[in-house]
Amino acid sequence: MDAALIAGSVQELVAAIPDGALLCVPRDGSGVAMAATRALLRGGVGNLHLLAVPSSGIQADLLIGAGRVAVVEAAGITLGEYGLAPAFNRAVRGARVRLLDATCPAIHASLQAAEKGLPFMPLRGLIGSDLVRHRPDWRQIDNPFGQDDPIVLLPACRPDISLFHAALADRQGNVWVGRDRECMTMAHAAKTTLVTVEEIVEFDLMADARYAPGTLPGLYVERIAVASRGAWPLGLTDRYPPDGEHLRLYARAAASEEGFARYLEEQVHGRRAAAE
Amino acid sequence: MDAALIAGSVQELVAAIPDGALLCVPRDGSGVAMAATRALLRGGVGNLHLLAVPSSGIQADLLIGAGRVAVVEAAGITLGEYGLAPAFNRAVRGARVRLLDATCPAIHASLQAAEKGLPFMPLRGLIGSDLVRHRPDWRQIDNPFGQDDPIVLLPACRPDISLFHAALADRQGNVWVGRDRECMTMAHAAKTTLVTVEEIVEFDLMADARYAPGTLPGLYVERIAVASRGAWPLGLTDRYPPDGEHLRLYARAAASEEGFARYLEEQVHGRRAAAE
Amino acid sequence: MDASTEELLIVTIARLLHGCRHVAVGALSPIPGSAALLARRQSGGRMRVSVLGSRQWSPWSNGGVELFDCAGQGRMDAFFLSGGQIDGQANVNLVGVGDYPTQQVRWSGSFGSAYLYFVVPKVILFREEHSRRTLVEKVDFISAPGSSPANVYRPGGPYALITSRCLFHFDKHRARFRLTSVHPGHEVAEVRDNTGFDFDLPEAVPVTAEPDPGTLALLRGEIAGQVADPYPQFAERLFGVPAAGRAAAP
Amino acid sequence: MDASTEELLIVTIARLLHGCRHVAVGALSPIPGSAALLARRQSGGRMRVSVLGSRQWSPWSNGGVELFDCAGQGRMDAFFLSGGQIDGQANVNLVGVGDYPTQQVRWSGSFGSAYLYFVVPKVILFREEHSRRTLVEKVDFISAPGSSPANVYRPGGPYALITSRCLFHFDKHRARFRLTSVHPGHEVAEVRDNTGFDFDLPEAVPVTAEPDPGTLALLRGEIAGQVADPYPQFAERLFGVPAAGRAAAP
Repeated sequence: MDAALIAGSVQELVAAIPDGALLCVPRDGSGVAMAATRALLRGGVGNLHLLAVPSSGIQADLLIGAGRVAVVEAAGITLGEYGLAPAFNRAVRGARVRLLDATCPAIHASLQAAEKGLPFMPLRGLIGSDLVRHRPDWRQIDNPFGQDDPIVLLPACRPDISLFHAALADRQGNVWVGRDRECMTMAHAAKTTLVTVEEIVEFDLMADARYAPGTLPGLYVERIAVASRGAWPLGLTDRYPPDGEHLRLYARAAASEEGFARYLEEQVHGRRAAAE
Repeated sequence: MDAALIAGSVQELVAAIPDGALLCVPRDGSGVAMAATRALLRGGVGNLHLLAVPSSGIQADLLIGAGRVAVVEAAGITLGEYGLAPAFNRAVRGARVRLLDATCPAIHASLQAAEKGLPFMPLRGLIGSDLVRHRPDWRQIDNPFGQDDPIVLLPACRPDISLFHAALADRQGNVWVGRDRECMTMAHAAKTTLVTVEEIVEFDLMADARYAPGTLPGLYVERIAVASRGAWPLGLTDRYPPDGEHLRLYARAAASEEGFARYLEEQVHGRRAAAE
Repeated sequence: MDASTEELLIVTIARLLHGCRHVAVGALSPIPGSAALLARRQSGGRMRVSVLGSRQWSPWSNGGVELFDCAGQGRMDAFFLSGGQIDGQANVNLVGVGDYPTQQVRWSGSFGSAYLYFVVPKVILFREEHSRRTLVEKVDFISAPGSSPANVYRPGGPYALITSRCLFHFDKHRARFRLTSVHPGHEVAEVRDNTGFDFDLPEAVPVTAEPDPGTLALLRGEIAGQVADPYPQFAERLFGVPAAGRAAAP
Repeated sequence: MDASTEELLIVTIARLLHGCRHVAVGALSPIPGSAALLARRQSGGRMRVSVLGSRQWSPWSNGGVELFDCAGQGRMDAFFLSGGQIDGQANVNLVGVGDYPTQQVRWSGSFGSAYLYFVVPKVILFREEHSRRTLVEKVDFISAPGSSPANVYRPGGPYALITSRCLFHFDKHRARFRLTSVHPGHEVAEVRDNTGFDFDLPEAVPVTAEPDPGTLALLRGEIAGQVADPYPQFAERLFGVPAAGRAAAP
């Protein structure tokens, strides 16, 4: 195994994300790499095509508000119980991001097509939705096994980078994602997968009957960095809940451009940068 | 939860399998329900369409040799290191089974189509193989996202019954399949799923962070029966290895019609029936 | 009136779920969620309830795609959708107001609606705010259409629409809503004034049945305790169930 | 000759795998498996080796489909196929002899060949028995074709064919085999006599290089120990590695 598999810092990990990358991230609570997102914001990367699987919250809102995102591909961008995503909504009004609005299973299907090396996957539903009108990359055909039975085909989507946070990794690069299985699909589909983890364990996750079923094999993992509570202020499945107070604070701050800028300064740069 | 979820015996469990069923079973070592197969042979069921995911060994050979199978759909039927499948080969020579020869990923794709409620799934490869010539249910189209790019579409396959063996189940009907994840796909795709397990645990498998990722939710499970060492003489992942001596004994016996009949009498009916 | 508006809605929705084997509800939908848990109890526990995002009530182990696969398999009988706008053809809009894409009011996005609305047999539209702002003649963006041409694969679709004022059922063949009942204290004329679309109605419109005392007691007792797991704040506010402490720091 | 035939084959195959990042081998393929483990060691551990069905050498956690998905993603550089029959166009037959379906000689079936032969860049055909029975002019059933029309998606295909007598490489453009070398002790004429298909060859056919003493020592020492996990009987027979006891009873 490559000696450089485990990066010295989260900052070093995210340095592999180039300008203009198609960056794929999971939904809130299922392994969002927030420490890595802050590291990304401290760097200069921009012009990202952000693909949320299938939705995103504060992670997308921060990246969009900071002007790092050119294209947003998602089934939803929202802070959930803390309200709409203020920076995203401002960017939409200002036409500062290109929207690829989708529906959850379409995003899963496009990634699964890439996971299988297929050019496309079919999906039921969709027909008559305005989503289809605005997605010329989706095609409608007549189901060859039916009669006069239209069905939509979605092109494979192969992310440049899949980025997520998980509980455990071992020194072979295996990553335990547990129930957050979409992270496995994201890694299978992507060209490069970068992962932050709560901790590195000293046993082989794939050799353990109980861990193996929830483990992404190291085969798909480019690089790992340790980030304790790396999903904060979001939660991590089976480890810790979201920090509701902080998310409420963010929602209030991001309601204005000035508040958003202040949040960035205080929570991403400044003393937070030193601490992470 | 239904009080009848846990059947009183393996015999009672397999009584739910009707004549002519499309019966879906996993590959050797990944949860083959051998005790249930012996129970099936002690009953009168016949005319089965046996779908192996994607291959089968002694299980298919026994059912075919006993004349219970009308159609064999598989990527391979073999005893592996113990040689070719003698009863299957005799049935092929005698034209006593209809063959639906396939390739492994085609079987996975057809099940995944059913798992997704799709009419079909595409698959690369295949073109120019004689498999395609003998499978008029497969279609070739021109990839709508390419140019002059032929690709094969496989119709969804929805088994009447998926039958497999696993290590653990709980009283909610959740079944821990661990690494044998094809059993999960088989259950998602099937109309009815019947499972034998080594043991019933008294905790909720889905509530345990370590078991949940390898657990098939009870939502997909019709009925369960306990069968200790229920995969014997095959092995069960992470529990026990195959019984090579017995498999060698079977391979030798099944080499002749008479030897096969004697094996059935001794190992399925007779004293074995009393013991199981 | 003994029951609160929320309780009336919960009990009315529970009635719509009768006979379902499996009902799924969103993580941010406490009233439909409470209704599903009540209906489950009324079914003697035979009904399965899945609450998206809840640990205890979430039966998934195959990632985010499993909910959609499960619905596509026909294993989900009922689901709830809402909409920033809902129109008279039951089209729902979860995207925003104005000309797409540069909308001046932008909502979250369509989430799973453009799929689940097609494959779940009983989709119940739930929107408490009943006004000409929410119930419009024509939505600005169709996240998911209320009806489809006959040749489109569509085992699912809209079944009913429930608001703080009334209950509609959707007539698939006419592709129009029909007023079923108005909630106690509300009037047909008021419903018409506050609805942006035209709808059908019977000659005499009944009043939505109020919860009987037994059902209300069940809801406030046993069900309230169950509701507290996926919807702690709601259970505290509506039923006075104390919320468990939740703390997190980096 | 110091090296056994098996050792010669292992070292020769290992040479073919040079530069691969990930090589997968079947559970019943001890010679290719040993070659992959040797090549991995020669790469300084950078090469990944997956042995299907082995616990220690199997990197999968997504069921039986993952191997094929992984190959489809382009993450598998080399794989091995055999065949009851292999013909001069590199078509392989894993199904049987005679008219399908009622074949008088029936083998296991095509397994993954009809897919992996298309997507794995370096497919190495390995068949020890080199006779007119195994290397035929035209296979009776094409499990997987050796070449495809230009418009067929095919990043993968046959790279070489190795037998107990010689090594061929496959010329994609001519869709024919070309004799690369004959193993020590074998002759070109003998190869021709025992091959059912026509093939190309250079003016002077070299002899397959024998393993150097260092490689042979590595194989018999460190690698033999690794081989014993997936292939215990083979390791015991070829290298004298004692097999661990394996017992099972119902």
